[in-house]
Amino acid sequence: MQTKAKTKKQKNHGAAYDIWRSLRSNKVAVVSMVIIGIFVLISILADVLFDYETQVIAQDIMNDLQSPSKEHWFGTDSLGRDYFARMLYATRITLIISFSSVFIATALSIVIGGISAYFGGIVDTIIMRILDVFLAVPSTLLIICIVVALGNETVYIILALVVYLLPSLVRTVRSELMINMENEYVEAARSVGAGPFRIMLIHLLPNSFGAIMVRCTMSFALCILSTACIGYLGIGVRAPAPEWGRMLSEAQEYMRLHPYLITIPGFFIMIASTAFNLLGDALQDAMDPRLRGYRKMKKKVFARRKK
Amino acid sequence: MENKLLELKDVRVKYHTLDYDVMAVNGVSLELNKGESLGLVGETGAGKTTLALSILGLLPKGVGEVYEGEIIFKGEDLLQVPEKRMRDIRGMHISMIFQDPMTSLNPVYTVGDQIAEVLQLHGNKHPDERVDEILGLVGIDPSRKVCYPHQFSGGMKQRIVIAMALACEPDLLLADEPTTALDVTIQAQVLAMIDDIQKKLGTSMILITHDLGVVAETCDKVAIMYAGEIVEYGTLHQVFDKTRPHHPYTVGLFGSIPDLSSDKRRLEPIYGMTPDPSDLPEGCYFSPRCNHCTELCKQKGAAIHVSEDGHMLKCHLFTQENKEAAE
Amino acid sequence: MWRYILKRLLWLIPIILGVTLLVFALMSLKPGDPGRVYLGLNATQEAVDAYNESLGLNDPFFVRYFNYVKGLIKLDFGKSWVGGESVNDRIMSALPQTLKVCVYALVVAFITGLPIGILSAVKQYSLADRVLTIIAMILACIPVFWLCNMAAMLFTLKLHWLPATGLDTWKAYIMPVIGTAANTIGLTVRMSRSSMLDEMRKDYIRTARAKGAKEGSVIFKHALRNSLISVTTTLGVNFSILMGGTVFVENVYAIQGLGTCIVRSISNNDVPMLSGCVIILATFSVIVNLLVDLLYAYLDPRLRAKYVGKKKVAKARKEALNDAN
Amino acid sequence: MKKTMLETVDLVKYFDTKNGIVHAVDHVNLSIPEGETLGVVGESGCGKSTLGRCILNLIPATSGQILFDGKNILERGGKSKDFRQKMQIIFQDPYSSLDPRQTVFNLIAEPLKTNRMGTKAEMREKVEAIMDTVGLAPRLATAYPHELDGGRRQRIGVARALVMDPKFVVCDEPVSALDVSIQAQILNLMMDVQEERGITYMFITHDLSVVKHISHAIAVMYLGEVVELAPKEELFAHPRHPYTKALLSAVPIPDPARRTMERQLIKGEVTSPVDPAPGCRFAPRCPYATPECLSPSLGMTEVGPNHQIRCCHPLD
Repeated sequence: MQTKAKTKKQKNHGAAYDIWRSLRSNKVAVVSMVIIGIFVLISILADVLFDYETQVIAQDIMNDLQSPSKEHWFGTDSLGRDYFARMLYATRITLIISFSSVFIATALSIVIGGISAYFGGIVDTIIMRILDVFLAVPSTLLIICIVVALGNETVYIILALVVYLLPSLVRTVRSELMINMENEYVEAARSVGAGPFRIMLIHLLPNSFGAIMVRCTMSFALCILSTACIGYLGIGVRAPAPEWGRMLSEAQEYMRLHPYLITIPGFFIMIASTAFNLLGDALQDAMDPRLRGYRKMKKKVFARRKK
Repeated sequence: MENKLLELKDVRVKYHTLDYDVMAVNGVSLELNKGESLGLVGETGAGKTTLALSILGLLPKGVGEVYEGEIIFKGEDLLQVPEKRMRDIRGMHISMIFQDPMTSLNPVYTVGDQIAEVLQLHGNKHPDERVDEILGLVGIDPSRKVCYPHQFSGGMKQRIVIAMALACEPDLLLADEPTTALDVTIQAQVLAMIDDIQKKLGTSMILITHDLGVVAETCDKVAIMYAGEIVEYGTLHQVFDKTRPHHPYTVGLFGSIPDLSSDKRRLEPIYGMTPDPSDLPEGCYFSPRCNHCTELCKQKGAAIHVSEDGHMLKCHLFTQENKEAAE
Repeated sequence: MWRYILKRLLWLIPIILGVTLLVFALMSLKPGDPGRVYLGLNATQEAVDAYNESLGLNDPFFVRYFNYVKGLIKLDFGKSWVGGESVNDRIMSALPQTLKVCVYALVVAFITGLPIGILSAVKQYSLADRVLTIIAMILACIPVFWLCNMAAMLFTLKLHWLPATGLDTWKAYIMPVIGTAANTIGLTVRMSRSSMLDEMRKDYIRTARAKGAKEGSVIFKHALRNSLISVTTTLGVNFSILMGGTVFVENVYAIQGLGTCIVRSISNNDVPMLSGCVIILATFSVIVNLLVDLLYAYLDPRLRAKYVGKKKVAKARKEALNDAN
Repeated sequence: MKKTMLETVDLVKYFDTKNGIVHAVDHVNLSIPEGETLGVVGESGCGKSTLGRCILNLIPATSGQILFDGKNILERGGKSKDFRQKMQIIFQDPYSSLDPRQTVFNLIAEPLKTNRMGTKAEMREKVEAIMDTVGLAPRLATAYPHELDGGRRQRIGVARALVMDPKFVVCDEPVSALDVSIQAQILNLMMDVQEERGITYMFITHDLSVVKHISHAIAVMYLGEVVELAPKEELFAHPRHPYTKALLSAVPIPDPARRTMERQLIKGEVTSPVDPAPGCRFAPRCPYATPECLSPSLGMTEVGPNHQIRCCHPLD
């Protein structure tokens, strides 16, 4: 008992280490991190395993709609392309689109949210009212409108996702900053003459970082779902590039005889977005000091209840 | 002793957390007679609130646990009674006032409903009259019973909380820092009111506080708590009498408060800080901070020393063992 | 209270104007040649130009926007570029189907989601809680179109229990309503669980226990009422999500609602139809959000309390919380 | 006669809110001689914290003058780093006033860093010296605040205020959040530092016993106004304002012998500082109030050497 307490006192790690420790002890978090890791690995290795020109987009009508076999693990689609290869490449495309959108949206939201929170007053009001308009349009419809208007280049899809993510991310950043601004340490920094930039960069952002990361992780899930949605409507990533939503909608015709053709991409979409959301959840728990270590406590509680 | 209302025998409580157990209360024995009020004094983390929650059986489930001892209330061991009986006791025979009046009322019910609830729970089918009566007693216009908590100031809310606690005329009132969140003038009003009602109803009270002044104003008996133990226990006059021998911690506490009536320029604080209850020192828990610390103190905790007039001290300065060791 | 309602009602106007401007601006970015679409490939260029001119497409942007809004005030959404059909008629016939499905789905989501969330919170740390929270998360993440397809495959193609299309019998409603509600059920479970847990940690719960209240009464009388208030605030956001979901559900089950209309106008490049449908759905979402806010004000006795200074922070926190779900 | 370190002349701070104008600080005239401590006491909402923040220009004052060493700091827009360096503040809450993401060293060095004072080595030296002064072990330099207890955290707060070698420090309830034994340690520390460095304090608190202990003169505030200003001994021996009297008699004294003494309780609670009625603001609760108390011409009157009150019925 005493040695434990001593080790506790010896470490001077920052909050990041505590969060990592908490995540590691959380089974759900570990599983979702592993799943995300596999998806990332898949998208990196896609090139090594299959050749894009010949195996992913080249049509082979002779071998259409084959059932899963050793040669084609997930069978082939209506144009005779290997479904497994297409799934792997689709993973890569989805992840690239999601990552770029989340990255851009987060960077922008920190700037906009920061301006809004720090200056307050009329600037804040104007920014918030504009965001209200964007939030008023149901999100799916907003993305549809943007992609329909601009066309389905990958850049425009990313733009649409950024516009979709931005309002809620800005609100998160703003509210986090405002909550932290209530803390006396901000006033303490001002009392020694720190300017707005120093306060923002040294004090407010690092303290809000955790909550922003949680929203970022969850935004990944939203991006994956939305990319699939517009793909399903046929206005997503351009054919012949493989994309989960589009593959699913193309397979609809054949679902009576080849149900796996729609089952597989749907399953991928679901697993990917669930994994990101669960990780976001776990991250949030890990950052909540009230819940820190609740996993172990729970075990103890169980042990006692059984008694 | 028929007069005895509550008796704690060697109560020990611990909390289970991530890596270690927090020893919150380490062997507390107390007696309280009818109509008496006891001041439980100690600093943050001394285990005062935990002790009160254990008496009511309200420790967080699965986390906090009374692992030893007895809590005998009117001849019943509260640690053994079934939950249903415990519910009857809560609010009816023992009630509690919490520290923060801002959060201890439910924001979506009127205060009248909340006071009526405790009466209804304990068998009063038509509580309206009693609600008016009790509100009058705590100095709030009964017509305001239809208001919601947010419409009252902090002092008023604490009065309402007190009204709720006293509605069923309980035998024992546990008041956990009832005035700490209030301003001095309001604190004086609320304390005077508690004193007044307590006399009218003949309620016993355990007043938990860190303020020796509040104790001096309201209590008959005083217990000083340190690291989950009662280190000194006696009547108000015994504990506050500077000419008597005291526990070094009590001396330190009195030395730490700037006194309105004296002109000392320097305070005589206790150095160091209260021990981490998950990592208590060997021997006497106060030994690392004590000026009179001996080898014996570092090895084992002191036995209880009771003087002829019932003044209890838990310190080696007064035990036989220490005297023998010195010789 | 009345002043508050009036203020909120007036606030609808700029929001709806903003939404129309947003949609209109986006649509005017779209390269399109309605004359060619309407008149076919064989028509002469002059005829096409004349047709476009008659639609006012060559006017400057703000003139066109002004005309469009003028039409909207008279509840006239213009004419479809495909077939020249009045957008109004189309929307009027499609709207009831969509609204019916959405409202039923909202009801279903709350009736199922709330009790599950509360159960999960009350039994925190139990096996049931863990399983339920993960199921809720999966439900919240499931792609609607996939779920609908899978359901159709199972219940229509394999089991022949439910009709595949339309909304003609009560049985036909089952799959579309549940499909639309699926995400929202997941979100509601999560929301009601977390708000319930929040409330259970508060001091007044301890007060209620100290009064001698039964555990059931502590949960249902004290905690539930407070957490219901915060769950109410998510009704609006959820309705908006439901409306987005109908696009896919209607498409799969061939329901002649606004969703189908939107999908068709995307493939037809039918700008007025698409704008009309989006604006109508957005307007409904704004109105439902307004109603939810009013309901919230009615339920929470604290709303009229003036938290000087802290109010803005509290509001920002509430909004961010809403978005997170 | 010592020279005056800080003086406020008709200092006013009003907050415009939806409900009306909050008179947080209303025509406050105070002066603090060099090396002494002025205690400011009052209940919550009396504007004492706002007063402290106004003096440091953390909140811009509505009107009035703040003379620091004879110069009006408001005239220069208060942006001048000179004043910032010579005037510091210690905050109440040792938990929220320290940025949880910074190490103890960074927290104490922050004033030096923001003002670009000296090289890294000089900074290190200064920080180490000040940590020694306030009694923080050098090994704690790399610790994070959440690893420390309240007493040590508040020592960081003191160190941060002292590292710039200030002449004047506003202490905003620096010991209210601490346990009594720790509170005494911090109070002793602050008094030692004052003796060594000749710092002038403005000590804001609600705790009368603490203020008596540390101050030379005391100002009692009620709803934004100073109602009584007197040297410490004078104020406690002969309070002349009914509010001061009530405040003093409300403090529980840890002496059972005094218990039987009749207490003078005042009725009611502090009224709202929003658009207060003219005249004496304490009148609604005052046992001596008469109609003339509501005349708007009430000002501070001299009732003894250095003893001023704002009342038309001074007590004997």
